[in-house]
Amino acid sequence: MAGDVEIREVAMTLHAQLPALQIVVPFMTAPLIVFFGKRETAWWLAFLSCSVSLVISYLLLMQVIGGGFISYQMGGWAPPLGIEYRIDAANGLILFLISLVATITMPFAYRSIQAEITRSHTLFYACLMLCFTGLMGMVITGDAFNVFVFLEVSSLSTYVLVAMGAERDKRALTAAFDYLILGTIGATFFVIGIGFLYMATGTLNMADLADRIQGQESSRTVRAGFAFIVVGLGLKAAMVPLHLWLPRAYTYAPSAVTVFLAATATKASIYVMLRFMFSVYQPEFVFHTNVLQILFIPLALLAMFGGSFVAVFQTDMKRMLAYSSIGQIGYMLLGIAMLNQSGVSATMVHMFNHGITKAVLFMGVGAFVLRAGSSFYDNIGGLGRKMPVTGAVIVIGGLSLIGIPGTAGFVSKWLLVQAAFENDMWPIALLIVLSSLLAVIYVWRVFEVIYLQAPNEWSEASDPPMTMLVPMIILAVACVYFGIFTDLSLGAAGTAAEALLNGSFGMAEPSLDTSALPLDVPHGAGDAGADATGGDH
Amino acid sequence: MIETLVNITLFLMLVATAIAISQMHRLFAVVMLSGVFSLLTALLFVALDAVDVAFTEAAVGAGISTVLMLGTIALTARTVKPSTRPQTIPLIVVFVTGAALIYGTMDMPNFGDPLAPAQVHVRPEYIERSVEQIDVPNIVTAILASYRGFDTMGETAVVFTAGIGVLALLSGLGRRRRKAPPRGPQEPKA
Amino acid sequence: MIWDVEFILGHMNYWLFIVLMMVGFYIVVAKGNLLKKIVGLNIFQVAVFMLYISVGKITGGTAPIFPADLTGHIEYDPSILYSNPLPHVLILTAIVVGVATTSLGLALIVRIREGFDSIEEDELVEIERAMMIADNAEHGSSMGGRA
Amino acid sequence: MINHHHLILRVVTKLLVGAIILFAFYVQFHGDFSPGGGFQAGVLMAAAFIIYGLVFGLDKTQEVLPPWVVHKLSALGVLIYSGTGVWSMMLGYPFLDYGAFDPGHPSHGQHTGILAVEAGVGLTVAAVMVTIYYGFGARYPHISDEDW
Repeated sequence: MAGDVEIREVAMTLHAQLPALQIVVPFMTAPLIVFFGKRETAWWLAFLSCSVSLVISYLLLMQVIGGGFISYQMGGWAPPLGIEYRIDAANGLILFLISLVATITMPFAYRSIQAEITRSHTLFYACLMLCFTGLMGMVITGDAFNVFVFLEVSSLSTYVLVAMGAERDKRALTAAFDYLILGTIGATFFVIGIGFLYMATGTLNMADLADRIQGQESSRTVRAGFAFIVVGLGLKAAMVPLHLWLPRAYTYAPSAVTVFLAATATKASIYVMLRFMFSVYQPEFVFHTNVLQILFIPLALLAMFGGSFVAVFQTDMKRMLAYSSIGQIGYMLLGIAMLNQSGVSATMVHMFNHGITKAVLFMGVGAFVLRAGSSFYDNIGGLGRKMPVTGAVIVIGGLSLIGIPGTAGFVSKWLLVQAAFENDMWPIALLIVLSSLLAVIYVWRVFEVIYLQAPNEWSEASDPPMTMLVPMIILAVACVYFGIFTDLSLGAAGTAAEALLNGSFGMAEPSLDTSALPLDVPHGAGDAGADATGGDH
Repeated sequence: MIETLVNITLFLMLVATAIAISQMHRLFAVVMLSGVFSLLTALLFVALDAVDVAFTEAAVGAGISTVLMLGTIALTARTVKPSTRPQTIPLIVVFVTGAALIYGTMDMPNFGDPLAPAQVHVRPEYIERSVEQIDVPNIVTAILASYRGFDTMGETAVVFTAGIGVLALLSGLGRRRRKAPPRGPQEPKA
Repeated sequence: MIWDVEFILGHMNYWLFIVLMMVGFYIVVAKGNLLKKIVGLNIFQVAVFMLYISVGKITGGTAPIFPADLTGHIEYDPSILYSNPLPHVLILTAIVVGVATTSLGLALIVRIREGFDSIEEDELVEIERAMMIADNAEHGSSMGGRA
Repeated sequence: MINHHHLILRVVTKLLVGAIILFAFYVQFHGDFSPGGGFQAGVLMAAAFIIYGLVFGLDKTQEVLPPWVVHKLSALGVLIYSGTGVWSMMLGYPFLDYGAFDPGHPSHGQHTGILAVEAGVGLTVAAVMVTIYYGFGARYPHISDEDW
């Protein structure tokens, strides 16, 4: 019996440590990779730790999907003093998306990177792990400054990853440099915003900030802080007037990096933006600030039409998809600008679905690059016939990108249209449908190129090796699965939107939700002031 | 009053340095002035009671950054070529940003106000509790390494990322090998 | 808001830092030399750091280090006014992030110089435009589009 | 050519390097009491090697401190920091809760923890700064010494 109890206690402890492990596992992988310095070990370590992260994020998502939140206190210090991790349905979903994409990208990256980069593979995996850690860290944390630190971890490693494409095309270097300048300006704007908030409130914890901002909605410091945070994160999320870094960075980065970044990086930034808009600044603040709606809707429409329009005229499939991403970010912003629950939940679903869809498509491009050496349309002509599985996967991804019923892309666009109707904005609903027509054009061009053109006679292309094929198939199946079975994505997104729009749970009444707390925070964490708590172990 | 005077003097020197940097064409002078800028900044930080920050800024800004920039000049170019870029859009961006910042300052508490929100909310708890909880004289160290130790771990990761990045871009991971032959560059013949 | 002397003196510091910030920001966005951009970025960031540090300053306060006696024993003395240590901690972190960004940017500049033989943005844009036109000529003709 | 000139510089450097390293250690371990800590100490430590490298040449420095050692050290520093946190987790406490190291006397545990993580920071920063210097130094200089 005693042994039984002990085992349960250990399990309980491990269970309670999950939020920290979520970050610590990938965090420690990067130095381990560099420490061992072997290419094979590096890949195995990276893949293993991504899988562990995926399992952890799934466990966390299952705990919070019904509502409520998990709080974890780093160093055992209670929040306003220490750093808090706070997981609710919203970031649980994003954590799951990021770790899912990372895990699936790893096997794909193995061969793709071998083909595209000749040296420094070990460093590549270390960088990818740091990027992954940074994105997860900025999504999971409940501390405003900690967001900045992990944002920078992910940004710096992204610059390196993009620059690694320089072996194929030296323009990757200038793309990385431009991204470095713009990204750092964005991060600095974000820091200015946090500084303003700190001046007005004296705290950095997001929940505490939310409590203290209430009642000072008219403070100009708080308002200016809002503007700087939104612009800073907007730069990172490639919101339309601030998107200039994205097409070149995605085009010239190695294929595997593009897969990972396109599916995760902008989503993490948009999530953090959502969190600041609705959890830190209360919805009332945002709703009163109609400026947001007046500003965001035109920008979102500009992104949707501009991005898609430019995508139509590309001759490089990778670059075309990059422009299409700018358009898709427009849909997400449109959901935010609806300022109602269905809009926000449409944004959440679209982040998830578009992440999967874009990952599939960029993987297909990666397979073409592996076989044809580039992704220009005239080089990949007819490859769909020579590489049947890759072609089929791209067709599924493309249909999902357009939003054909039965695919994941349809679900999120449908929700978006519904949200627009809820706001009585039927012209916008119409525009959403119209912009999808542009998507039909650019996706059709790809189909035309890969199926209807005659393949190069010299080309002996065939489907890529299994390590690349299996990830593509899994994601393509997911595209269809989440188009038909919407329980997980819609359920989580609904709870997430509710959690976001209800504002944070606040600092003042953390006990309110204790019943929903699925776990006890380990001892010693409860009260930062109690010196003796450490002794009762 | 004397503090205000010191601050304003230091500040005027900083602005002069910054403007000089923007106008210089010799990169060597630019780099040296940026070192000077960092030293002046360090002085200002001392005047504002932030001794740890001053120490770091002096070591990093005037030390490491300057050495790296000199190295970069040696590998790239020594002078700036005159630019013909239109300056209107940058100026507009800068003025809009500046205006937003000034707007934000309007409701800020006065400089040095002991009753500002930032001074009355979390700060006293750090100062009062750290004696018994951590028992370290330097409160900055106590917060840096313990209360917000997780931030510092992230900071270490950032430094590590930079190291990996420079390795990936410039040299590659070293193994136990090679009696360093003079590594030739892939220099284009200029 | 009262436009009196106290308000102006109390906010003077912030405005001064904002001027400095904008000089740095201007160098980043307006200057074409890549190294100068990095220096400008540093100035911009350092000015933001000053803003943070000035938030922590309390008039009549002192550096946040407790005086220790010879045995290393420290005691909290409420009569001493300490400036706010939290902004110092944040800025220590931010300075480190700044130098990491700088070194990465400089490494990129070195590589750009090797690849393009220039570190002037104007020239780089020209070179890239030429490359883009070459790409279009090679790949675009069959599709009638442009890259 | 570097080796035949600058006699004064070389002698002074030899004297300075030791002093800088000593000061770096002081800053590292005295960070609890006075300004300073792992980061500043790391930068100083790196500065000692960089000065040595500037005066005696990169090859000489790399004989003392080969690149592969530096790379492993930079990773080791991060591992020490996060390992401290993992250790506290294994003792059943939250991540980075130094109270775990001496449950009977938490502030002692805090001292242990701070010492450990500061060592990690110092190691990583010093190693990374040296790495970056090696990276730049190993490139062929475009401008010769006389051009300055």
